[in-house]
Amino acid sequence: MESLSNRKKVVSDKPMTFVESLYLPAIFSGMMVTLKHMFKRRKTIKYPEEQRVFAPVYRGMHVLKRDEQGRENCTACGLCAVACPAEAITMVAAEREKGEENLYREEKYAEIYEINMLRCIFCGLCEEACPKEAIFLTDRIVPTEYERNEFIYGKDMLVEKLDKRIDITKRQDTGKRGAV
Amino acid sequence: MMPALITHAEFSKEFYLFLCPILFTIGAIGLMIRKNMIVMLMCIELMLNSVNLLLVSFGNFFGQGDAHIFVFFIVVVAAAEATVGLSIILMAFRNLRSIDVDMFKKLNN
Amino acid sequence: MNDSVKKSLETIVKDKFPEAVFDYTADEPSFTISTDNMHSSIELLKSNAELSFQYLTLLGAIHYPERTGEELCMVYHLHSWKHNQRVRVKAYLPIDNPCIATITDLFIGANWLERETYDFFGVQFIGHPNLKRILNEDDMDYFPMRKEYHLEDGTREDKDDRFFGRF
Amino acid sequence: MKDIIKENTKLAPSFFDSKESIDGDIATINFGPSHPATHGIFQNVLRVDGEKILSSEQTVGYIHRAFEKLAERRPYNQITPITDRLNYCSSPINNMGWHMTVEKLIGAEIPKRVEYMRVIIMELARIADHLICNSVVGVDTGALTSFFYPFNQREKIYELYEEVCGARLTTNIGRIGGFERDFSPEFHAKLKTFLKTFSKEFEEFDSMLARNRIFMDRTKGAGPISAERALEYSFSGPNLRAAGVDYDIRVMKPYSSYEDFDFIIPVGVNGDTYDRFMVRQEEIRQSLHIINQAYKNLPEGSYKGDVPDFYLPAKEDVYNNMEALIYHFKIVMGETEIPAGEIYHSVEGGNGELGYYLISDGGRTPYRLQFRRPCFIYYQAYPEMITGSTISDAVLTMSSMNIIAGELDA
Amino acid sequence: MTYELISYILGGLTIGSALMVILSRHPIRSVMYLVITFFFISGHMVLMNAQFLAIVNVIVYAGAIMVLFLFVLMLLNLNKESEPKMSIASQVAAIISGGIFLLVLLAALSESILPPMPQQMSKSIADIQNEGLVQNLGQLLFSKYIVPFEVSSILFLAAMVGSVLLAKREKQNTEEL
Amino acid sequence: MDTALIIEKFVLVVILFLISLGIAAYSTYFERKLAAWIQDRVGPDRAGPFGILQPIADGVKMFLKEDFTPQNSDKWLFIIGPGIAMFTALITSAIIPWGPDITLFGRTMSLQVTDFNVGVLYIFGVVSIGVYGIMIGGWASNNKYSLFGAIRASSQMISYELAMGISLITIVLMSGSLSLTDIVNKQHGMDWNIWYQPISFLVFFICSLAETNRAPFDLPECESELIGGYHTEYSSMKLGLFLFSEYVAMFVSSALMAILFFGGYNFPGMDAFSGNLLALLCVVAFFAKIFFFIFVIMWIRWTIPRFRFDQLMHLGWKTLIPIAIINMLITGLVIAFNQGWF
Amino acid sequence: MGKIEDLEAINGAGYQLTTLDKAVGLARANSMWPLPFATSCCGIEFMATMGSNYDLSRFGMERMSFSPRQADLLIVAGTISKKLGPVLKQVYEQMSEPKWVLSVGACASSGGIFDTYSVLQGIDRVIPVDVYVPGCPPRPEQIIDGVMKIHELVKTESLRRRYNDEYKNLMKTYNIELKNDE
Repeated sequence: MESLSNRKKVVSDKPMTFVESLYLPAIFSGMMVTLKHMFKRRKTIKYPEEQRVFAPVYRGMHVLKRDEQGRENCTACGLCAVACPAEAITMVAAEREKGEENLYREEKYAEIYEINMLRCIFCGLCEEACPKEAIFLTDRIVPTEYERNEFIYGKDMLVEKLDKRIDITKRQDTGKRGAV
Repeated sequence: MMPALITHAEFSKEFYLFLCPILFTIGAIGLMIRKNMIVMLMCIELMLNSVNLLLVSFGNFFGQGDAHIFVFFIVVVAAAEATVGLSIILMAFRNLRSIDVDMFKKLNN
Repeated sequence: MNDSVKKSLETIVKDKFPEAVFDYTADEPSFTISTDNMHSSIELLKSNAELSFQYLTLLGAIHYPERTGEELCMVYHLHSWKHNQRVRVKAYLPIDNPCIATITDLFIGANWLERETYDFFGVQFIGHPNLKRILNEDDMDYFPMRKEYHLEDGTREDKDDRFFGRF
Repeated sequence: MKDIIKENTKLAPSFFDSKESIDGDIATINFGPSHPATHGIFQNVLRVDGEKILSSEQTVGYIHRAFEKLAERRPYNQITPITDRLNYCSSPINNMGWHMTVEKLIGAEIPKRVEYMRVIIMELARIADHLICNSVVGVDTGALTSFFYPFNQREKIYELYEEVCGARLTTNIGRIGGFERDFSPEFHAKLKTFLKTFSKEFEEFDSMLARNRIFMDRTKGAGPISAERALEYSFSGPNLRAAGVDYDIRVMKPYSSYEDFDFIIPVGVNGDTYDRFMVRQEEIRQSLHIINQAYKNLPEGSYKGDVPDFYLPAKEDVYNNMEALIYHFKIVMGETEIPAGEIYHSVEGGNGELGYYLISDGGRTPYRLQFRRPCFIYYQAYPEMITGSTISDAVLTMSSMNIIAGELDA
Repeated sequence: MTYELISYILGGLTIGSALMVILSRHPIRSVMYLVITFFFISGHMVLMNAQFLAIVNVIVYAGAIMVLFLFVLMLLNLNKESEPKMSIASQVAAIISGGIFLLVLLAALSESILPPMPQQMSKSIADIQNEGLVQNLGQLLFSKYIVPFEVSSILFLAAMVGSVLLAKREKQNTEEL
Repeated sequence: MDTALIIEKFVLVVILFLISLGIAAYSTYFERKLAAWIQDRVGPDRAGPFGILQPIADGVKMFLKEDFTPQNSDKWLFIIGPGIAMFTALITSAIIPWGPDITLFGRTMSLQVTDFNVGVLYIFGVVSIGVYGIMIGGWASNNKYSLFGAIRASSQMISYELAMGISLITIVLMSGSLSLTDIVNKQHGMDWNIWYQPISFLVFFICSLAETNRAPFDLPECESELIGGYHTEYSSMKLGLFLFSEYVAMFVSSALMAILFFGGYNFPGMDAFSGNLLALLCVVAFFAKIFFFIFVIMWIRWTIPRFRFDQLMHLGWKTLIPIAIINMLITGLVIAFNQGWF
Repeated sequence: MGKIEDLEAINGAGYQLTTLDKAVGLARANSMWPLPFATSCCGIEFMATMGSNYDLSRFGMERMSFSPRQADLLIVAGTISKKLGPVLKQVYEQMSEPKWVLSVGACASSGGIFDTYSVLQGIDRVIPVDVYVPGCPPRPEQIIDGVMKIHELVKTESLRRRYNDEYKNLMKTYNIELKNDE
């Protein structure tokens, strides 16, 4: 067949030379390569003891953010649930009562907010869909469990604790849309 | 050098005069009662081996190396015989799909 | 797109199959042809020296439930090495009797694609050497890609559709 | 329990079947579904005479996941994660192929910088894909170490993906209209080191196998296919090029500015395993060459195009600008204006021509989305390629064809 | 005395395993028992200081011939039931005739118990002890028996050619399959 | 026969047995570590310090694993298969001279279980029955993959035995004895056979790789094709015996290579020592050689691809045997010439 | 469903692990030979776990047992379709005791993104699962986490686990016969 692109180059027609046909030279050179590797630095990261540094934008376990005053950002608009290709997010919205202004930022809030971590594919579409900067994916990994129902993370697992704020500024900075 | 285990004085040739015929007979009976050609061939090997043993014992008793040489040649012949025999069986199996001796009657037709 | 190729394509096909309807609105030229002439038109496209659409890129079906009488649409994508040009050939089949001649005699590679189309849409390819389900289990009793069938597996327990009126 | 797995389903025979079925010289071997050589899950029932294969019968569909049906039920933005799982060895190519298809449908203008960025990511993905294929060929010939050296390089590519999108394998990288963010400084640093070190370590891997006589003897003549036959089977990608046809979408139908780059198309002669191996090795070098060019000439500009119907507005705008908020909602809910029409767009995937045949009726989801899955099309030639050769050859042919079960079974 | 005891025990085992050869229904088991029998016979040979022959016996019989048998049995892959049983009558007849044969053999061999003691022979005891050793065998083989030795190699060649010819499948046969 | 001799030999046998098993066990550990080093990894490091308890963990686990016997298999043969494999791997060590005589408790003891005067032939005998274990095990599993593995193993081992034997004839010609002790004693100091017979060594080395089923000749169990080959259906300690016997065989064949070509326990400058010190140093030198060969065999495994079955047969019959025969003829001619036959 | 034994229940019922149990558990935990039932994406990530950077061999797990008879740990990585379900079950049945199952990734554990007519919504419908690893695909760190969870399970399990009633009942719910019963 004639060339379609005029850019072709045959790469596999080099005949075997006599030296190559003796088996041993190639074997020795291969063995030298492996010998060299024997004295190289090990690449292994001994996981539980050493942790690999994740990229700041890594898409791991979710967090529901609170604002500076400690109020939950989420307004239960449901965009994240709609945007989720795995249909892993479930939420029930509730109206904010009087006296709860220090708990929830908007008038509506999510009474129940559940992510099925076993369904979740960590695509990050919920984070993008959120108009209130409430849900973020962090560089923490979701732990493994023995039971399947332990993976339905409610608000107790997802909302960041007031005393243990999760810093996602780095992720936001790197991932900020519009910042050319 | 390994010490000889049995010196002449201790050697009981009569024992081998009994043992070898018994082995030989077992081989012969096997040849008669089995129908699987491979097992039959194996019985022949057993018979040959009993003869070997007898020859070795006689050679040892009489101090004649020639007996050993005979055994050597018997082994050679047995090896050749086994190869040819097995290839015949293999071919018969290909054609008859069986290694039963009775199937060879088919060859008559 | 090269206009001369387009023109010669249209003349050659129209010459043999006057009923072919050409359409240039999409990204590639495409024409619709009757089911009976599908095989011969593809043969023409392949064997005609001027066109030489000798590479089967893709074939598949589309289900349009609202088009009564021609619910299923078979689409063949052919590629021409000579012109570096693709063409799309379509034929509409009724869903009650979705039969079309196989093109495995022209392109061996169509074999599995046709089996897949049968598997998904139930299109019967007449003359296909081995027309049985390929991706799904053999004893499946429906054709899942037709629009009326559900995507979801009924056994999923952890989903609650009440909240946002999922589709 | 019973309704999930039909009890009367004929058990797909696994490899634990007794030898009673051997009839004289001819044995039937179940090669799969769970066999180490089937990377992924599919089954071949081989009839063998000794080690020689007389015939082969394939069963596929063991991980059929209904991609096409799924795509009909998901909005355009949510299809990107699905394409990740087609050929999961090179998911960025799949992602970007899909983005380009949609961009073609809506006629979006994409800045040159985005295209170059895409080229860099796609070529990294191609390297990753070919590395895994060739390392597995090495493993199947018995050189176990040749699995680890390429995989270390792959790990570096994973890190690069991670810097861009935050995931390693199923990347969901980029968005319709561009990227979700610009290349970070860490990415630039890592890419520079990668470009510097990759070649040397790759040649080390190459030197262990490519001219080793044992490897050459094993792979030469294993699973050959002629160019004519390959074209009848609609082969594409490296497997077609190994048979000697220089059909490459990047050159034939350039997309994403591939016409700007200078690279050659490596081809083989006999279409056997060695040719496939060598073609992939050379393509890795060419991809590296392309990345170098693209990175050197990376234009300044925005990392996203002007695609208001799909690309979500910036978060600040959503806060401060009512219009942006409405758009945001519309995009997420999938209610933006999408033209009706049909598009076929193909990219040169890791395995060959990866095509997207998209029919839109203007609705929230595609009306029909068909994937041209190169694996699925060329895997049907497998029985023909292995008939008459030995079991070892069959294993090698399988791995050198790079059958990805996710792509095969859709 | 120890050696006699050992040889008696070995002899019993030999007969037992030889019986198992013909009694086991399954041919592969027969092969295994025969291999064991050969080992016992080699053991006897070692006891009689014929080490070379003992090892040759193991190498040739157990290591080559029986492997060949096993190989053929595996390739044919016969099921256990494939061998038809003989009628009881013919089995009994075979055993009786075998027994008579044994009696005849024993009678004939008992005549052969001759009393030529080694002292009457010209060789010393040390010589006799080394009779089975490889040096002496080599000397004999390459002097007195050089012609048979060479002829045996021709026999091997003939056997090899013959078996290859026999076992080779005809061309058209293969195409049929 | 004196009782002291029996006790002495018994103790020696037990020690050898333990050493063989110990070395085999730790070869598995070493192989894993070596593979890891070659592949830029760290290897087992969580079972005990540096993972040195790994072989013990493996052993305990295997002992307590469910012992599975497949249906319709020949139970008797299924059980004795691994037994034969282990047995044949172990008994070769009986005739290996581990060192010169030592004097302990006023007795001169030889560090060899027995000096068999047809030692080289004995090796062949053992090697030739070694194939039974794999064949029987593979056949009795009643599995096609096992059967394929068994057939591959047996034809491979039978074929390579020939070349191995012919390559050894040169050594026998040079030392004029079939006894391993004589062969070792001929190679005093640095006067090793390898200097005279490099080709023989190469052939022997390749053949012993094939006989022990090590890469690149590990076709009987090659994972990517036959899953586990002959031991596919084995679990528990029966599998353990199969895997273990491979390592024991590797140890023994390394010892044989050291004896036949690298002077056994001889080492340069050994004349400066005498008595028990000499014996000790000799044993150390011998084991150093053995470990070197074990290392090389493993190193090869983790570097090069394996052969295809027909290529393996071609290599054996069409390359190695002719080379070995030509080498043997040349050696014979040279020896005849040296002895003034011409 | 899922965990083979409830550890609390075993210990709470006055069943104490003996020293032997502990030693054996330790040995088993350090020598788990995995059977990778890798079907798709997670399989590639599992290969990455085996690779130099994560190195599963540190746990004594680098010897892949493709034969179920020899494997201790079934690692199901990737989508299991309904067509493949019986095969998976067969492989599980072929494994010899003691055996554990690690379900890697969203698809194997729950069907994940593929809530479709052809995909099994979690392999725990076919075989009992000990540990679930979330992620699509999980990072190698997560897979190692899962493996270490399995180790914990193994270390605290009694030698006689397959003879206790709970285990037998569990197997009965899956219609898996216990063979070689002593």
